[in-house]
Amino acid sequence: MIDFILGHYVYWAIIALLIIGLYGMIFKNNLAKKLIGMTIFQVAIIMFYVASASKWAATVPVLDTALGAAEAAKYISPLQHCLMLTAIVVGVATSGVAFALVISIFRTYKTLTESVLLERMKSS
Amino acid sequence: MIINNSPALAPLLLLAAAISIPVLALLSKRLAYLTAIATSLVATAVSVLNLWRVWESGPLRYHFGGWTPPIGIEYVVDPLSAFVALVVNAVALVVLWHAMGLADEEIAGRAVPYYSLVLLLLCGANGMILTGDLFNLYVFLEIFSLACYGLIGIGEKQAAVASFRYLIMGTVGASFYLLGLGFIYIVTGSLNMADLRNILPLVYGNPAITAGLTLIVVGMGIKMAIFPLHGWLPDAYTYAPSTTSALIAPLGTKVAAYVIIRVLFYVFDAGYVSGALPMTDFIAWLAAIGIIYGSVLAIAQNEMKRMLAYSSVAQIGYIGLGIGMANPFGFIGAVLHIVNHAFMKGTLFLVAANLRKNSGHSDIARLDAAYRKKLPWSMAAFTLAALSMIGLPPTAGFFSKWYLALAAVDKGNWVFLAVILVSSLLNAVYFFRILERVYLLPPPAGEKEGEGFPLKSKTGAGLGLGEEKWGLMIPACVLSFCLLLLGIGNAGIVKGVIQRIIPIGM
Amino acid sequence: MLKYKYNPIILMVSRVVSPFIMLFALYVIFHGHYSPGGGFQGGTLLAASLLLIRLAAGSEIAQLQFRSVLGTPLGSLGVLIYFGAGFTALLFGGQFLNYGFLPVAGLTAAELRSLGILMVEIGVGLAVMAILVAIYDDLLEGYQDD
Amino acid sequence: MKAVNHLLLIFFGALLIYASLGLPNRGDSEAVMHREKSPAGSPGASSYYIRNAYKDAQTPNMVTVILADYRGYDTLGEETVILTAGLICYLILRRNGTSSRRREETGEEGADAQI
Repeated sequence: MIDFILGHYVYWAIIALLIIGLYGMIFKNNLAKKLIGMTIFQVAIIMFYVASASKWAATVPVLDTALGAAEAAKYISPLQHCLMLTAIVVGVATSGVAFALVISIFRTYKTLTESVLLERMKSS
Repeated sequence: MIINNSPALAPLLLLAAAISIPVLALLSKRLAYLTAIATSLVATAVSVLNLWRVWESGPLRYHFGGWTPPIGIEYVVDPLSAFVALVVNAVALVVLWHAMGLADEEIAGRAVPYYSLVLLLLCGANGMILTGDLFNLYVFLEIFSLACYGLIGIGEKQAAVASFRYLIMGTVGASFYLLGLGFIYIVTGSLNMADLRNILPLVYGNPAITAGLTLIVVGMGIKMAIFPLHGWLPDAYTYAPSTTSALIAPLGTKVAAYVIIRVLFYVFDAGYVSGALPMTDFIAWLAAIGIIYGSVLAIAQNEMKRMLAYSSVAQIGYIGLGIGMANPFGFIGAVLHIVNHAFMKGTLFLVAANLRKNSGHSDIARLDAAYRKKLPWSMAAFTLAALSMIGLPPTAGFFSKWYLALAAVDKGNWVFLAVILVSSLLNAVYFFRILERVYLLPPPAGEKEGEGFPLKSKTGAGLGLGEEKWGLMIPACVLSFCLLLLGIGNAGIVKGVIQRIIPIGM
Repeated sequence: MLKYKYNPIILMVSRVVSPFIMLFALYVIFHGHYSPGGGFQGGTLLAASLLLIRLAAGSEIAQLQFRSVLGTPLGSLGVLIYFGAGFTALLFGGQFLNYGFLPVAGLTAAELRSLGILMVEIGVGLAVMAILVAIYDDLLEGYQDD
Repeated sequence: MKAVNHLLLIFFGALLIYASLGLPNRGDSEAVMHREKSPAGSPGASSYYIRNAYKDAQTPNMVTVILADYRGYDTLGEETVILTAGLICYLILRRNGTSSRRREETGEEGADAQI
């Protein structure tokens, strides 16, 4: 039971982070705070992949001649790290577009709180 | 060289053109549109070549970088993906052709980034349809979604808010997909669809697999705007500029529906998905509620684009129903409805764009017989598309509803059969309401023929009085004529393409 | 509104530090083969050095360092370099992105691939730098108007 | 509506906890994804990369090899994602294509052209 907990407590921590991110996106009234929730959600998924890639007593996936022949047990799995470079870049791109939209909204409606925004949208 | 690289050629050409537009634009702004329409034409030709090659010699596999699948990424072109890619490129080509006549004011000053984004959107759609690797699908899903957020965001005043809501829900959907894929990768160790197909049956009992599948289906469900997850769709399609809504409405949700079909029936097998884990029944019941919900709300709308958006939610329900019933007829109905709805929604949104361009508004309450004289050909295209949405025999819409009804009978579920019939009735209500106004309601008394229109539409260049340039009218007629062709040639499509790819174990 | 306040200390320090960040960024891009690094990390560092001057000296003066109108075209150029590397492999008979078919004489297949990876890293670094600075300029541009 | 959202959040958390029970212990190198052969006999991707990255591309940093060579098409897609974000910011925030600085530079005459 102990090594089950030792092997899984990181996943539960990441699940908590995911729930916090989703909470921020759904319940926060301010658009900018929704973005913060979205970023937390994306970073939590990146952490999830990177956490799953690690192995006990294995080093960074850069070939080190001192370690001798390249065996799978000596290096952590490099595939997740490469996938997460893509996910980080997607997160940056989405945040950039989201901030462009937030500025465009603020320019037309002068507010970022959703309730006030919906009224102004209906009235105009 | 062209022939054996043809599977990868469509997305790459679109990407090459999208990159070169900002550089070419330094020469002249006009080049942006010309490059866009030329590349879309070439992409359609390449997808025709792909379909012909698949017809001749069975599925094609294309390994990027020369690496075999579990190591590298591969493109798989089988009859389903070749056919859907051809439909997507053809509809996009006609909408782009229509965009020349429209020349929206929203796009006037910013043609260069606009048409570059349109090409990136098509590159994302083609990449998602053709890919055989689940993570590569996520990357192209993001290109497609980002282009959608950008193209919607420049419309009317409220467009930025609608695009922001679409962005938040879309990113949640894509992140769910990535999370689900993470669970599946940790348990199976492979990202390639064909490879996963062999590994998954050995690990079906694992809770991570069921949760991963649920997350992927919910994530793509948000992109597909199936009933409870469709919150973003009505605002996004209504406030977007006319060309964008005419481009995204036929493509956006259909590509996500294709991905769900691909994951549910080709990565996981149909037996597991509908048997041990009642995923497809859950989708079917949600879709049935969505059909009724969408149709009822479409009746309640006054603005045409918002009505078409809600009718899109209902039509997506048909595709969800076809997927949910998980039997051969349901599969044929779903794939056929993806094709039919792409053409139907394309025509309807092009006519709505003509209405907005010609008379400045598209409110149903202000339509009357004068509009039939103003836009005779557009209204004819609208009527044909409306008949196809309702499902009258010669048009294509009838056949997909026919196969869905057969699937409901085959499954023995009378509730779904009732839902299909009742919703056809509801479709008839909200379309005849418009047709009756346009064809029967005499214009208000004080107004002489063609006197009440804003000055700019008096140029009468088209056939009818005040009908704008040919460029607006012909694309709508071409798309609606395709509906007739699809209806008549339906047996060929079903036997030739869809019959060959019914998933095993259905 | 974001009024630019002139501050000699910040200006002096950033003008001294920025070139060294750029140097380190180039090291990260080109050393991506042997140590953790590569196109993305290097490109972001390059963008950071440019943004440092934009923040410290205000965007009018920072035009001398990197004209903001260059943003999108340079980004397209970066992606074009990456696409070109893959397309030349296609033209010389291999599949797309198959660096084994690059037309460079005298190298074994593995060294050709290493060369292909280097070309790709340069394209990625250039594109990331140009686009991040372009996004910063547009966000500033959008906010300045009202 | 708030209650439904709370319920959704709790259901999402429960689904993830249930899923994490099925995952192998983090860090043991005998987990399915680290093995040389996948359960169905096809070569396991990540162990292939570790063993063959240097042999295939003369580059010690395996992540860069995967990024640019094995899964190079992913990175090209990623590049396109950045380019899309750049074009969108240009599209949404630039008023009809000319930046205000250019308007000031072109002085009065430029402003007339705008109106």
